[in-house]
Amino acid sequence: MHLPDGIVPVEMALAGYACSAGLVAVALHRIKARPDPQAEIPRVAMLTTVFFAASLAAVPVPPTTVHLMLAGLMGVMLGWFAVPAIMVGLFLQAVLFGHGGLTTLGLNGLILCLPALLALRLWQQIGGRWPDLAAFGAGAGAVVVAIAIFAAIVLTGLPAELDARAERAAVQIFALAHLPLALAEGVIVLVLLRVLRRIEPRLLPDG
Amino acid sequence: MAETSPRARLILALVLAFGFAAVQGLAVLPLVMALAVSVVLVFGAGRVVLRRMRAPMLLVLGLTLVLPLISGSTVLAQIGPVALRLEGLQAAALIAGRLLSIVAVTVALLATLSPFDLVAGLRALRVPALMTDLALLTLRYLDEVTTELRRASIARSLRGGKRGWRALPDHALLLATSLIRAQARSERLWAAMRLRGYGTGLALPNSPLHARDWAAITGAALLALGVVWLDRTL
Amino acid sequence: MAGPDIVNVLDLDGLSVGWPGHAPVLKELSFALPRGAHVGLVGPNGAGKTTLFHTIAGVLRAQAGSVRVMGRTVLPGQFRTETALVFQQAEDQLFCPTLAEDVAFGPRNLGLSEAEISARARAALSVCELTGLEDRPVHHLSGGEKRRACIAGALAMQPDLLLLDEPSAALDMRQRRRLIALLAKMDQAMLIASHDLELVLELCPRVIVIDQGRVCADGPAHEVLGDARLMEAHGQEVPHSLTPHYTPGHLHVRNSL
Amino acid sequence: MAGPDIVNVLDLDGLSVGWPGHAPVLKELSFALPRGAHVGLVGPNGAGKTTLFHTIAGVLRAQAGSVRVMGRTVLPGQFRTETALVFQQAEDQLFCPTLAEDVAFGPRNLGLSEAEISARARAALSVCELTGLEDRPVHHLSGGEKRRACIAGALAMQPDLLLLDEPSAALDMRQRRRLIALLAKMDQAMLIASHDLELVLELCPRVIVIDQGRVCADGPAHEVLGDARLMEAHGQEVPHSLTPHYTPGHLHVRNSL
Ligand SMILES: Nc1ncnc2c1ncn2[C@@H]1O[C@H](COP(=O)(O)OP(=O)(O)OP(=O)(O)O)[C@@H](O)[C@H]1O
Ligand SMILES: Nc1ncnc2c1ncn2[C@@H]1O[C@H](COP(=O)(O)OP(=O)(O)OP(=O)(O)O)[C@@H](O)[C@H]1O
Ligand SMILES: [Mg+2]
Ligand SMILES: [Mg+2]
Repeated sequence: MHLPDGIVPVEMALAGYACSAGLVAVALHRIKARPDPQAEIPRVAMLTTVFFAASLAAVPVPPTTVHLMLAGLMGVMLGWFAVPAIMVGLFLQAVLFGHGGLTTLGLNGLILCLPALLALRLWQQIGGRWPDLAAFGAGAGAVVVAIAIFAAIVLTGLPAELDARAERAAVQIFALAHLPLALAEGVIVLVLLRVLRRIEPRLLPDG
Repeated sequence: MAETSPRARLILALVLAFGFAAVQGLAVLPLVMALAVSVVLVFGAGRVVLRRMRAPMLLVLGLTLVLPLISGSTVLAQIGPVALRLEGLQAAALIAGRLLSIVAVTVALLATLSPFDLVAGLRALRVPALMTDLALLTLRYLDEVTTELRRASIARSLRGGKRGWRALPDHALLLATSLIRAQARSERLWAAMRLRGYGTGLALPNSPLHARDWAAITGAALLALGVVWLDRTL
Repeated sequence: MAGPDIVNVLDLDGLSVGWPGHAPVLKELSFALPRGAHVGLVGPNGAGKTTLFHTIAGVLRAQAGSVRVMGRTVLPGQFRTETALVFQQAEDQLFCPTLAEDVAFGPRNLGLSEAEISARARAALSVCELTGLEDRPVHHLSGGEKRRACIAGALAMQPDLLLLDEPSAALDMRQRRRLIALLAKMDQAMLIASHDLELVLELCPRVIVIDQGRVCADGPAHEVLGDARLMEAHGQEVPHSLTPHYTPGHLHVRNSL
Repeated sequence: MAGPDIVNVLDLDGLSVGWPGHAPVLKELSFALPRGAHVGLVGPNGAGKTTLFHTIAGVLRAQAGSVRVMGRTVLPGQFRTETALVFQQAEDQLFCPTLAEDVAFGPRNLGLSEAEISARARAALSVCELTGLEDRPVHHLSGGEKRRACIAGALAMQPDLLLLDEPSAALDMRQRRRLIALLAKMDQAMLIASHDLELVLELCPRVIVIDQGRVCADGPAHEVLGDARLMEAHGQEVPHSLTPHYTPGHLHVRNSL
């Protein structure tokens, strides 16, 4: 779910850069306020590497395979560090693998960072009382929110002459096509956080 | 031009990409594409670009098949319920031209660098050290983690692991194991970094921009502005 | 040592294999393993030992020749439960939260009943002397325990052929000794790839040397490993226990190499 | 072997250390290393060898007693360039993109000039026989090259004390032999923790045995490692090269252990 170059008007791409830069600035500010931010770099980097590697591998969701997005999980596990981690991941993907694009880096950042932060919020709010619900919600919800943002950007950006009926149909097909991904991520995050809570709670932020 | 510094290449790529993205009319599109081709040739990246063009080409093909059918009011041809429309065709051509030109330029300028030079370039552009260190460590360990995940998934299959959607929980287990190991590894990594005096970041210090870099940047900025100006006046 | 069967557990016949997009690593490999045979596989880094194991396990596709396990040809992508592979990297192989779950993973996928699953897991754990650690998270096991946990996971599948890739890597003396004792009493056919020649010598009456993807020697362990010229030629050394020493003086000579 | 100095490179005095929130691992450890001494550190898994190295390097805090390097007390968190630590896990220690950058990382943090940095890096690479691989990404090095790269990174700091944790782990015969030759010709003081007793025997005239955090023996390598009772008691074995063998028959006896 990466927005490629050239689809949306340049104003939107620039606005995306501005919003993402703002988000990164807020995140870095939050991170600097932590006791020893530098000591956390190796941990964040190693976890990010795992997320990156895992999202490159295909996971079976019949009838096809999908690539996980993992934005919700990153939000839960990395906290505000998720924002710089996602931006770095997107940049590397755009340049090294050709997923996404250089001009749309800002927009793609929003598509993933906002869901990650929402997932973090959800986990912090209800993770203590209903951890399974929060985990599924963080995983599946992040995908749903990302799809929503993606669709909104594409619809605003596409040529104005597009007729409304076709527009609605396209959005519906697109959302339906991604429903399995949302469910798959929900299940994965649910199982994963359960395992971590059981055997390595140190890895989880205080939920 | 192959010696252009990473930092200058990043600026060039951004300036040209945004210049191309700003094009709204079909008139300057041939010029934009010609510019993209010349950048590819000047940086001697023809083969890399061709290889990396496959995925964008598919996307463009999809767009040109769909947009002319669903978008616009001027019908050019009608076969049964399917109508080919002018505005859709124009929109498709515009998007395709911009997309391919931007991808060609970014690939030619950036994908030919070693990933590590690329990050050094980012550092020189004052991207925060926290992010460039994340990028460097991620690049450094990506291969290893990918191999580990692949091995674990083979081990799972060899022990009769399920297929299809019932394998999803197993994938969560593999991922959890991987994260636990990443945590342990990061503790060792931090000790190693500290013992060798880690302080200001992993990326190399700035190398200054040479006259050649400045010339290239100025040239690219003028070209991008020229393209946008032509596009708005024509 | 071999049973009264006619079939070999493993048959390699003119096998050539390579990693996708690379030149072949194994070239026209042929040998067979009778039932219950313990065979050592020795060779320098990059000789193709791990590649061979991946091929036998059905991960890689043979470019020429064939691999048969229990008389049936191995097809890539078709994972056969008769073969169990223990990787060099124990961590990669233990992906379930606790030891008990990990060992039960294989049997559960075979569709056995709960009672059978737990019986098999218990048996495997006790053979590997891991009883009592069932509920330990896998990543809190020591190196030697992890290695034995991998073997227990393999044994729980009740395989006919056990492939062990560097089983003694990263173990201390005591754990290594324990592992040797454990492997020595197993009666499955076994192929053991290792740089630890003393271990090979103790466990395997027969040794195969491969280098650059070809079989360079195949014979009784003492003859093969004791042949200084052969060992030297393939980046190995004659194990200390096969060379007579009377004085410790040789050490200083060696040191100045 | 020791220089004309009065100072020891390393002085441990009644040292007790534990991991935060755990019981002490090392208990009242005392020994000293003169300049240029190569000393082996032997003991079973969990004996506390790695813990000791982390303490000497200033990662862990002493609960009692003191560690002095070059006569100055080591304070935790204080980055001392006299000590260089080579971990068992080579991968985790090579965190820079290319070999050249990794080796130059330490000197760069010392605030040297570019010329000095590259001179030091070149010298370290050439001692470790890595010249020509400078621009290789670290993850494309082989196991033996990675290990030597770690040592080069340590040498580039020009340390007085080199701490090596399991230097021969995961190396094949040829690489191990090369490593031994490399270490034998170094004149820094060295503490080598290893389960590879043959390596210890070849490199270290003096050996210290620790078990459960205490020094159990400290003396000439041949005496300590040749003492079967002592070795047995601490989960080790007398290395093969110190036991005379005449016939290969003993193997079968061993096998039935
Ligand atoms: N995933 C891979 N992709 C491509 N080539 C590979 C891969 N794994 C191994 N090779 C190549 O195959 C050859 C044989 O490697 P293999 O790992 O089988 O050797 P080995 O005998 O197991 O060595 P070692 O003793 O180091 O484990 C080597 O040249 C190696 O570069
Ligand atoms: N990060 C840690 N946190 C808590 N305890 C630890 C940690 N690392 C080691 N320990 C404990 O300290 C003790 C000594 O471990 P250490 O790693 O020093 O042993 P070692 O002699 O290096 O063993 P090995 O031969 O396996 O490397 C062990 O009981 C271990 O459980
Ligand atoms: Mg191997
Ligand atoms: Mg240790």
